[in-house]
Amino acid sequence: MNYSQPLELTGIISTLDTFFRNNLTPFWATFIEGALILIAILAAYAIIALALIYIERKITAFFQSRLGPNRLGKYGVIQSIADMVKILIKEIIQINDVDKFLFYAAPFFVIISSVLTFGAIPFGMGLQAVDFKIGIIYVIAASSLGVIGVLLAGWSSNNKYSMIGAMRSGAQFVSYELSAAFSLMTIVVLSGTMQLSEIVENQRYAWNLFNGHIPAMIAFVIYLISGHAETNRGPFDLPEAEGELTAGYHTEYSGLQFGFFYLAEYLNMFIIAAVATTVFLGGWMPIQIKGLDAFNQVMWYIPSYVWFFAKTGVLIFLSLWVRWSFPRMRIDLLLNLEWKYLLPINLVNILLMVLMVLAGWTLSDWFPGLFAIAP
Amino acid sequence: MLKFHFIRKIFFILLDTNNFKITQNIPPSGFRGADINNMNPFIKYISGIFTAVKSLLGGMLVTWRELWRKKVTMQYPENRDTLVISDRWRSELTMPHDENNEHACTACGICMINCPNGTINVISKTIETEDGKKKKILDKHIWDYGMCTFCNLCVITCPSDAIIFNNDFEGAMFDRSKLVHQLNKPGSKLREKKPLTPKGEQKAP
Amino acid sequence: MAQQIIFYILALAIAVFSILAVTSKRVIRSATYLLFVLLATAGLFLLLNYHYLFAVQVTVYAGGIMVLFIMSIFLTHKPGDQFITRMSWKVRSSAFLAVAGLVLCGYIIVKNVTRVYSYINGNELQMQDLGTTMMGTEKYQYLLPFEVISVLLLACIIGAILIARKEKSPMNPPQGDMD
Amino acid sequence: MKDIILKAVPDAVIEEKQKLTVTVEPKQLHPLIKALYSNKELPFDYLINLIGMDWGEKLGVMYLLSSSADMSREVVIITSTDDRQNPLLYSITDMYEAAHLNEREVYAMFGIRFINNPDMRRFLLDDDWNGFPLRKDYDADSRLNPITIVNKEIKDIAPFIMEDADGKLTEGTTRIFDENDYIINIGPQHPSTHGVMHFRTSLDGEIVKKIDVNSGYIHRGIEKLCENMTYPQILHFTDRLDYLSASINRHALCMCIEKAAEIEVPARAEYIRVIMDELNRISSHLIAWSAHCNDLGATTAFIYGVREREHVLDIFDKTCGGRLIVNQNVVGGVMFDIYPDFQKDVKAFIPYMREKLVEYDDFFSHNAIALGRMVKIGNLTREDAISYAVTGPAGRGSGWSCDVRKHKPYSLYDKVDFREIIRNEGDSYARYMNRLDEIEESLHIIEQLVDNIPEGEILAKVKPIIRLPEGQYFQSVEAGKGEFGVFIESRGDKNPYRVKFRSPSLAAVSAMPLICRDEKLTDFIGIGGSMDYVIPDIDR
Repeated sequence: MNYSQPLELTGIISTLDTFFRNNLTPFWATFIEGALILIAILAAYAIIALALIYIERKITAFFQSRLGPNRLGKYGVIQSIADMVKILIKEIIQINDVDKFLFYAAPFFVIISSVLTFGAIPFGMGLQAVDFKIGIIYVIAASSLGVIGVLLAGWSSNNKYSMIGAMRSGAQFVSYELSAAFSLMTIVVLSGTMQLSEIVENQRYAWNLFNGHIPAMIAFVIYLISGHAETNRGPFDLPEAEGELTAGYHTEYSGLQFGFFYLAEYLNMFIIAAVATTVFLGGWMPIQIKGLDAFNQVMWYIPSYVWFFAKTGVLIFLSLWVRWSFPRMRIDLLLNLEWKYLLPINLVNILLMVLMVLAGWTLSDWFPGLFAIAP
Repeated sequence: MLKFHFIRKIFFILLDTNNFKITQNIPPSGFRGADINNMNPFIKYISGIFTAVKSLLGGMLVTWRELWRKKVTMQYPENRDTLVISDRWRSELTMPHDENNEHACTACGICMINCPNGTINVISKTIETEDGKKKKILDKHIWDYGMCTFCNLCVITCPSDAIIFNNDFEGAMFDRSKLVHQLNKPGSKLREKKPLTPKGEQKAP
Repeated sequence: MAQQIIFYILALAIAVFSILAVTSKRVIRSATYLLFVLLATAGLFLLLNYHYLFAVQVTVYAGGIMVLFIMSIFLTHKPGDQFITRMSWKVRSSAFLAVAGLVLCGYIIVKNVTRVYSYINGNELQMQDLGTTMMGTEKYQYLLPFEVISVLLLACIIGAILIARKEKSPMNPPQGDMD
Repeated sequence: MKDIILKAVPDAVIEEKQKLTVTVEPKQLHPLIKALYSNKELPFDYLINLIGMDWGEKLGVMYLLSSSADMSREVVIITSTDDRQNPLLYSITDMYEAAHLNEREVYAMFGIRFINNPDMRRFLLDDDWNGFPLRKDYDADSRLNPITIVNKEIKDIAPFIMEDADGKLTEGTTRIFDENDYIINIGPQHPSTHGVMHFRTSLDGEIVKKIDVNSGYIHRGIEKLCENMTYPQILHFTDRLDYLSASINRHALCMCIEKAAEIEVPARAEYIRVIMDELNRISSHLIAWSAHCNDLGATTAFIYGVREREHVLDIFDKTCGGRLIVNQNVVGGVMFDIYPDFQKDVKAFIPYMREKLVEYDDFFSHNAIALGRMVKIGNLTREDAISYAVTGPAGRGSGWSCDVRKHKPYSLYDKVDFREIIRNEGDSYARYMNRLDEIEESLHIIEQLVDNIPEGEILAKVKPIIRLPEGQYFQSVEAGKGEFGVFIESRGDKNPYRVKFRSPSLAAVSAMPLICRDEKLTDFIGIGGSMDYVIPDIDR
């Protein structure tokens, strides 16, 4: 791969790395690099969340025949920054009769779990903070922590609405985590690795979605549905169903603590889309066609992070589209969907994928000249 | 601490499949899916999925089309110039004065009597005219914007068509006392009798 | 050095939260402290580059077991209430058991300290190896135990459902067919 | 019918007034109503209205009964007691479920307690309210009932008076909820109670066990206010009852006064009234649809419905200068003539609305999630609908033909062609679909009328001061939510002696505990949306 990629950030990053390593002791070099990465991740986290909040409000408005925020700045672009400032300076209301320690700890669980997951996402070539061999299990593990925050928030608020919301959330999360994990595992079977960077690399000429065709597409749809359900959004927003529970588990939170839940909700939506992009849609890899070197080179001029955000953006749009088209589910319909539909289909699907891979029925097996990476 | 009794219950609901209503057995009237009553369970299961997905996609198509349509939001302060308020819109009670600062109110008080909730207060005073006769004329016509229910009774009962509702809808104030309007302008007086116009012309434009 | 600092932080966290977990009077808080202990342990695994163990620790213990714990604590009577331990023989016997466990662990660690050291300095485990070990049928491979455990778990799940359904039956007499 | 009455109660006084009126002693009330209720040919099983009365020395109750099969057959039954200190009458709650909340309201307003009613708390008023507001000797001194800023505990204890077989009265109390019940408040400040309604809901997990209806948070005492106002002044209150069917409500009151005062309404005014009524019904149903969808969690649908309603409101706005509070009907006709482009606007609206109805169908009516949330949820059988007096699209969703426009045609409804939409499922979905279909029927009615508006006056000659001849006057119309009724008792003054409005929403709310029992909490909200109640209509 010796195409020129003028806009990639890998050059800057490696320059920085060499500079630190040459001038500092290994300990301090690691320390400073770690700190920089942390700052970069947190900054990206906040900026993406703000952007998503703005985008969601705008797109929602367009779906609903409205204009959305349009007072602050051109087209209302600084609306969500103003909202952030408002949330930052808002009073954190002290509530009597709550378990103070758990009440204040709960938002951190939610936000930390989503930051941890966020760190593992490959945003572009060389833009990945954590790249474990077991990347996918790591993503599943880190995101599974969030539900504890929701449960504790609901319980410690000492509010009946919150409690019902938390219990719903617990049931919902535990169920849908299964489906999400299984559908990711389907792709692990296909690509033979759990490392996110390798999964992206393997999809150079054929996205997993197409390479694994039928089972991969089923897995993709199931992952989107269950990921959606895990983030408590869209038709699955039962834990905070404002219709009956006012705001569910975060009814009693105010100011920055509510802000944490709010940020985490949006970021989780992004994470689900980003993981789906990475695993199914080739991640940051530009569209490549084997043999068309000129075309490939043109594609490489578009930097990898643009590809990543574009693909993720499409999935986020899909998520918003679904959210604003459907009514809310009921808890038994929700569990029915998971246990009677998604999970059985998923189990059959994973078996199908295994058979397909063993029998060599993937696209790259059928047309190695077009799709396989190795000749 | 009763809630834990309840929470135990919630858990059993989640486990108890008897509670799960089977909602797709009987198609409701107007249901578009295939008749799923007389099928074997597996086909029923599969066709259930497809009917559901089809209906959901149909819903998404509607929102998709909406995405590209013209938006209906009116941007109020900006559209002041083009904003059309219907002629009959009742916002503020006024007493039209002509160029001589004369109005048509004879201070008869019928509007005050007819007002259902005492929004109007007609204060009259008695003066002596040039020819020595005592005459009741209008001193103050007070109307409380904050109390008015805009039932239009005062306007339709006014025998001399002295008051009408106008279109100035921007009546919000920071101070409640500013909502109490005096309708007659200072120094105004009763218009001399003119040839009568047919009654009701002003009321129903 | 960085590793050492992180190790000490994690070790301190484990120690402090372990003590808090057993001394806290509120069961729900104990569970939360236990969660911190488990997370810190996961951190230790991470420090050792045992990524798979780390992820499993977080998923299974923090994500799975703790959610189960918290949910089941919610289902118990008055989890927020402070409880008072009265029966001192229980305290004594648990203390004895704890000390016994400590001694046992200490003995094993001291006995095997060299072997542990070599594990720590060994190469990172390949996921493929792990997979083949778990699903293989040869010597030192675990397909049979794996399957046996899954059958056992299935039996447990079915049993749990049966027990849960029984709870309702006096109020809800069985209606027709149970599909 | 007289035979049945005389057979049950030989000394009943039967008069032919506007309606057949029967006066009986309190003791004989229950046997009489029982006889009417259980007669084979035409059972009088529909309690339209239960009106408390204060005739000066006597306190009493009027029952307006009708038959669910033929709603044009109506009978008024009057009973009264001399005892103003401790008035006791017999309850009819064993036959009519609708009587529960009505009798409690009569207790709050007149202090009449009903023997054998199992729950004799005051409805609409606090338990510690001093005085009975609708009595003529009520002391309205605000010091007697000061505004408190302290939270009041809601009492779960309901008093009752029971009569056993040998006529002995025993007073006692019952608990509404068990001590161990897990009760959550849905309302009064809640996003989906459609107003300031308060449902105390006891839950068994997610499942609703019992609902206790509390209302009165925005009670304005309109019926009391009416007693001190002239007839034209009363009119503007009706717009503020069920504000979504403002025009229809006002039509009812105007018709009631016109009938009593024998005023002939010009044909042009009738046409305008009916067109406005039907437009109002469309806007009411659109709001009901939108709010129902919103209750089910589909926010987008809410915006769509409100967007279409805006077109109706624009027509209202141009016609009579009001959008929600249309203020169009007056005694003897309408206040404003139509504007020049009225026909054009209405005719442009009809195809537009039809197109949108198809879109609603695609968007929501067949959505798998929505079906799961509505089909077979909130079942109301025909018998229950009649017993609870649930009319309107909700009653017709239970298979009860109860359209006042068909059964007791008023204005032009006997001249236009339209279908009465009836579904037999009785679930949320039937009610939901009924509303959408009724929008189509309303469009059809408007289509027939809008081109044929005759020329002429819009207002009959009406005396400046209207005095109704002495008597009792009833009028029912089909409002957006169901049968809206007006009752006026006149003593020949320019003020009415007593005014009572029949609220269709009260019936819908009273049925909520029945149809929500054993449903999930989530569906409770959805069922509320499908019943479509408007709280100011209840808190008159």
